[in-house]
Amino acid sequence: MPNFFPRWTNWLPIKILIGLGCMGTIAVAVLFWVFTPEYSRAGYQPQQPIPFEHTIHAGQLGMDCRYCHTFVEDSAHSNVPNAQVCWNCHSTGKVLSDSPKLEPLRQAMDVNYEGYTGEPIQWVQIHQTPDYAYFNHSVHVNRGVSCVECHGKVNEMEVVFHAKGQSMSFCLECHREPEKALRPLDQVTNLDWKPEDLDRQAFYAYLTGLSKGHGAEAPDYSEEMAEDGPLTQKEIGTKLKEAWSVRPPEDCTTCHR
Amino acid sequence: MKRAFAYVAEFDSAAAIYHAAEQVRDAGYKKWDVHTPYPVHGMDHAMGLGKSWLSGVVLCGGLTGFCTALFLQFFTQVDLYPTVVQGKPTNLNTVPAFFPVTFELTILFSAFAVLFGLLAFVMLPRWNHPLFGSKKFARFSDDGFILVIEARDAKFQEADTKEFLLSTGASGVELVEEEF
Amino acid sequence: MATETTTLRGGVKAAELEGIKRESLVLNKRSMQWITDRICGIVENRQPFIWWILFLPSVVLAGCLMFTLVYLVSTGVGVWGNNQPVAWGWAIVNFVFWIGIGHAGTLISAILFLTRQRWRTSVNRSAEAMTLFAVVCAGIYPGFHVGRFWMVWFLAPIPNANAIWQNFKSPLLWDVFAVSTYFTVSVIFWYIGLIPDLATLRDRSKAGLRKALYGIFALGWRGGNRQWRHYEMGYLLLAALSTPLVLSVHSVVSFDFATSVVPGWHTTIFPPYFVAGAIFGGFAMVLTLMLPVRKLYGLEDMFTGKHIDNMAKIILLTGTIVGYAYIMELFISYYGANKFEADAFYLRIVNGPYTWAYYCMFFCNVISPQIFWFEKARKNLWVVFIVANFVNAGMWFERFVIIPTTLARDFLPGQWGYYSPTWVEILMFCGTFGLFLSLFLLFIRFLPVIAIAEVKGVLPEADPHYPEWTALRKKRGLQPDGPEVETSHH
Amino acid sequence: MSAIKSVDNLPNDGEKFDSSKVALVKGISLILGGGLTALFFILWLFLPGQMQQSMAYSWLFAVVFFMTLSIGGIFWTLLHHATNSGWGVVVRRLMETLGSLIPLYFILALPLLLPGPRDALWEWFEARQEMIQAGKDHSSPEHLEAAKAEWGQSVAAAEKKLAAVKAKKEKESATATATAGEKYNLEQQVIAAEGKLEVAKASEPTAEELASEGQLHANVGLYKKRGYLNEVFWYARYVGYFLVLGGIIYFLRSWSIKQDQTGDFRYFRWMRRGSCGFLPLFAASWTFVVVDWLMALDYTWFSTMWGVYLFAGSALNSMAILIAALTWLRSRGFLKDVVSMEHYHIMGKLMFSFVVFWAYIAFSQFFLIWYANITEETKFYLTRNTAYWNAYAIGFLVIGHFFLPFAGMLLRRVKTVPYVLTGIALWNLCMHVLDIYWIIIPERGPSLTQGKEMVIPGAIYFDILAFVAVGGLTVFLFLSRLAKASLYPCQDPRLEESLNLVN
Repeated sequence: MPNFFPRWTNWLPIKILIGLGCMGTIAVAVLFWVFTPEYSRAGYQPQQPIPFEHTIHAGQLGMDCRYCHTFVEDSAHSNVPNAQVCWNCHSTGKVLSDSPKLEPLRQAMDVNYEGYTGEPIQWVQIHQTPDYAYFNHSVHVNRGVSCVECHGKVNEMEVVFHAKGQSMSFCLECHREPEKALRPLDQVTNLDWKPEDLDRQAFYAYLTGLSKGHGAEAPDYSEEMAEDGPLTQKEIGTKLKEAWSVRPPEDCTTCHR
Repeated sequence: MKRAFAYVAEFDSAAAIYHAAEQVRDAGYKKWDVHTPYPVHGMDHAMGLGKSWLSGVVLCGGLTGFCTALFLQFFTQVDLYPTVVQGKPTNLNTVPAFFPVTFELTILFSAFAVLFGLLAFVMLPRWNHPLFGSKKFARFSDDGFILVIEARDAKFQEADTKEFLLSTGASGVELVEEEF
Repeated sequence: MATETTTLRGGVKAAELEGIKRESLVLNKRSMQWITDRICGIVENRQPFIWWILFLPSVVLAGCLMFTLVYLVSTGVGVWGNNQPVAWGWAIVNFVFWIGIGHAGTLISAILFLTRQRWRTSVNRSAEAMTLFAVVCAGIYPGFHVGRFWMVWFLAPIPNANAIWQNFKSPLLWDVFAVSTYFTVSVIFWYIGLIPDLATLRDRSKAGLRKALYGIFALGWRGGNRQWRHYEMGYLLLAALSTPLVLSVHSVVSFDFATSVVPGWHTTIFPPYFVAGAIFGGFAMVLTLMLPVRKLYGLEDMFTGKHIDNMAKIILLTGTIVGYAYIMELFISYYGANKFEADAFYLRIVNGPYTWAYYCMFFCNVISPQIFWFEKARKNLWVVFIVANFVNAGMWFERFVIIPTTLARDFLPGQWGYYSPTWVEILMFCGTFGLFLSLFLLFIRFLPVIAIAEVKGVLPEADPHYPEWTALRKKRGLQPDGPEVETSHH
Repeated sequence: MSAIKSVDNLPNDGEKFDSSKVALVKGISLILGGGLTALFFILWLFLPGQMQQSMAYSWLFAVVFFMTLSIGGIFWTLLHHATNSGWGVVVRRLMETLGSLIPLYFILALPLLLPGPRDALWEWFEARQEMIQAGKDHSSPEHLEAAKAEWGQSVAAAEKKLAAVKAKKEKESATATATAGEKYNLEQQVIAAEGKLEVAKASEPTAEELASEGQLHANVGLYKKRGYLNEVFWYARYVGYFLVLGGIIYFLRSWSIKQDQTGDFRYFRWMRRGSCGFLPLFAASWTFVVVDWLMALDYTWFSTMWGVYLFAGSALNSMAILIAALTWLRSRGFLKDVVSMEHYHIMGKLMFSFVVFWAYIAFSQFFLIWYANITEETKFYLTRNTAYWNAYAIGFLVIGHFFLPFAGMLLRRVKTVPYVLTGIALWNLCMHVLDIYWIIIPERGPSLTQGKEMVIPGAIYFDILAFVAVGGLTVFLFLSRLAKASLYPCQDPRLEESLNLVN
């Protein structure tokens, strides 16, 4: 009476075990990647009705973010500019007014244009906060959180894309360690800003000014001023956090109201 | 190529094989086994086998589960994201609330330790085995009481061992061969 | 010597031992071969016609379950009737009902194994199978009750982009751990128990797919004592692990209610009371399923009147324990002098929207099993079957009483309401029965419904000292095979 | 595995317990028990008020502790019969004897029924007197008169109102412009006013009503449970417990001894059937004993698990004392032939399982109360969290009562070595002493000092005195009763099965 199962089957469990081990490792790796913030929405780059180039406007021309996104300092919502803002420069007879790329703008603004409709330009929204999360742009921008922290170096993007996965952990990381992001208010829209470029004396003078503004007695920064070497983000962030009393809340109701 | 693998001796009852096992044990055989349809009570003693140390493996598994659970809960609830919910503190004093999950994971890891420990201890799965070539042997899963002495045993000698098995009261003895 | 000790020991007449001698667990002196043939025959032969009569409707019902689930997911959980104030409706009632039934199997086989109750051998396999299927049915409900089923993986502690972790202080999360652990351990327990029997089926199959499949799952089991000794240790350890596990799982389910401050839910006796209820309901379900199976496949010699008698007694005992808990709840709601607690029970038993359910529960769970005080009732299979079904219904009512009764009358009279299920919930509940029965029937069809190896182990001749006992009995003038005393029974 | 043991090799009338072999222990226990009990009560008479009151707690603690062991003895006997067990026949006489001590504790508890110690232990007696007094005050003749006057005014007002409504109806329905709706409305107003008058007339205040109202206002909690917490019912229950618990074990033990003498299996059947029926009675009695004696130490506190909790500790520690007693008896040369290591193993397993069960119940009770955090429940644990009781509970109850014995008994070998197992059993007993102490004594300080002190200084010496006194009496009575019959039921049909026990 021969064996029903051939001899090689005795090695099968080991082989299966190794196979399962490999597959498990791959599965865990894939899942881990899927669950990381990089995956979520980052890289989203829709085609816009007008191929607006931030590299030219914000990069070469050095236009401030707030020229177009006007409400960002005052409102919870940062607006996408309306066609009138574009029209300021691109109206008939001004910059590149004949460019075919600007056709949607003329349709919106140029009453003499044959294709005039008056309809606004249908910009595609890239960064979208979900309904269940409350986010206030102004409170961040007015406390030294730069645009670059969430949106990346937009001034280097030919076509804007979703640079960072804005998951909940992304928000939380910053709320837990805000000193990694804070910078002087005048540098908030400077996307190329580097902490080491900041002059030590000027920074502490700025800090002293901040404290005075609050009516309290200014701390003595003479020791820090006397130090050598370039400023670091950590030093700037920590001092600003103290000066502004930044204490980002972490409980659920902060965002989920 | 074939060679002798073992003698397969059949016995009529649990009592018979119990006493035969005592004799085989006393004769000094080492590589032998008793195959029965159900675990015969006291056979470990008759074969001179000690206690199974599977329990030690399971204890280790349980302790691993216990530590994993406590680490998981303390790390996430106290260290990583302390949230005050249900009016419970976010420090060591909240530990009663961690007991249920700690308990469950201890049991879960222990059970896995039983499963994998057992498979390792009995060296299964092994689907191909020379004994499956024996018709006599196949009765072990029905009502056969089978005593097997392997040829690898130092004391194994074809003629003597067969005679010895018959003298212990075996009702039939068969030589099983294996391919190699 | 026997004659010297006069009437007391030596010369006992068999008639005097009536009601005292241990009854045989396998009747009619069946041999091991007969046991193998009879149990394996169920799997190897064609199924009786009635199997198909039961199977087809069960599959249709299981299909209804699938339909309701698809409908639920595609439309939204609003198709269920639960809403404020009764946010936990049939979904949770049925979850607790099924999980309660699911507790019995492993509990029965583990506790009875630990206490060396050898009559468990005929019951445990089907009870464990029933457990698994019931847990499958139970698991459906909380999974869909979370609302967005595709987000159910949020229950697992996996690092994710939200940086939030499960709330390990919440009873609902304990449930996730408890139920999934329970299912896993039950599968392991069941499978390890199956290995020797799968080997038997393997050795009986001639060739082909059947032999291959049984062979693969039997893992090459050879039944050597060097394997058995580890196997027995492993089985013992699993039983020892399963027993507290089952206790913990239904305790954790009871924590879902008892850790709250809701009157009628927050009661310290809940954990043991739920566990007793689970054993109670589980035995009833085992009887409901096994009485017909026993008859249909001719298993009366292995699943004897003694087994049914024992199970009826356990139902009586656990039913009385459950009654104790009901009465303690009532007593403390009076003695505690807490207005809300007292009102909750007033609404349950005197004048509330679901008072009828309380009395259904009380009758089915506490009163009806009391008939098992009478031996005649325990011997009458119809009575046993009917009471078992009363208990099944009663245990469902128990959960129903706990959940909507309390929630419908909240602290705030302004939001009082009345809950009744929608057709989706009703069809879904019926569907889980379909799924449960289909799985159970498939189990009968493909796997040994009684643990073959274990039944062989309780035969008198399985004891290696059987000849000595026979000799002793002969000396006393008793029948050699009537085991009025046994070696290892306690 | 050795050959099977046959009952034929045992003496027909069992094994007599020869008291002379243990005369020293018996004598010492009598002297300690009797002498110290006398000393305790003499001191009680002569000590100042607060110490006298605190001694009531000492005595309750000692009596309840030994009572739990006896209760466990009854339980194991009942369980043995009800489950048709065979393993424990050889030790069943010890269980029966332990259980049969129960009347002793009811007798020893008698002094606690006297008003002095009674009121010191259970504040509800005094609170109830105050409540009744408040009721009496409220229903005094002046109060009744005032209430009647008030009632008269309200009736008069209702009559006046009715008259006014009627008049309005007459007037307005007579006008030509009155619509059917208006008429109907007026009619309804009259009906409503009539109803109100009727209600006002019916609510004439009586002295009884005023009394209950006064009681309700004085102590709403106690008023609501007056049907259960009142003197008459309380004393009646005491008698009831005594009869039920004492009766159960009296029957079981005497049937068992009769079977020894006659060898008639009829008694075996009686014991089996009786035990099944006794079990519910037993459960109910013990539950309410601990409600009355322990839970009511603070009559505002409650827990549905209480009975189960005390039961778990009793069963565990009665098994522990059985193991200890067995080892001691065997060391004196008794029960050598019948009891094997297998019996130790199974008793060890039972003790182990009840260690787990006790922990399960204790944890669940604590956990649910801790988690829900409701004022009236949490007070039990709050009292026991203050002063040194917190460290006490964690050290002795969590670690000492559960973790250590649990870890200690995990190994199989431990349960088959009598002296090791006895060591663990004694440890468990010590922890049980501390458990009962923890249940009763933390109430003492706050109760006797109106919450000012947690601990009464010096009272612990009386706790020890009472413990030794009751313990001495227990040991003496246990040994005396043991000598009354064979040490094991020598004619039991399950004896042979028990002899050949294999785990």
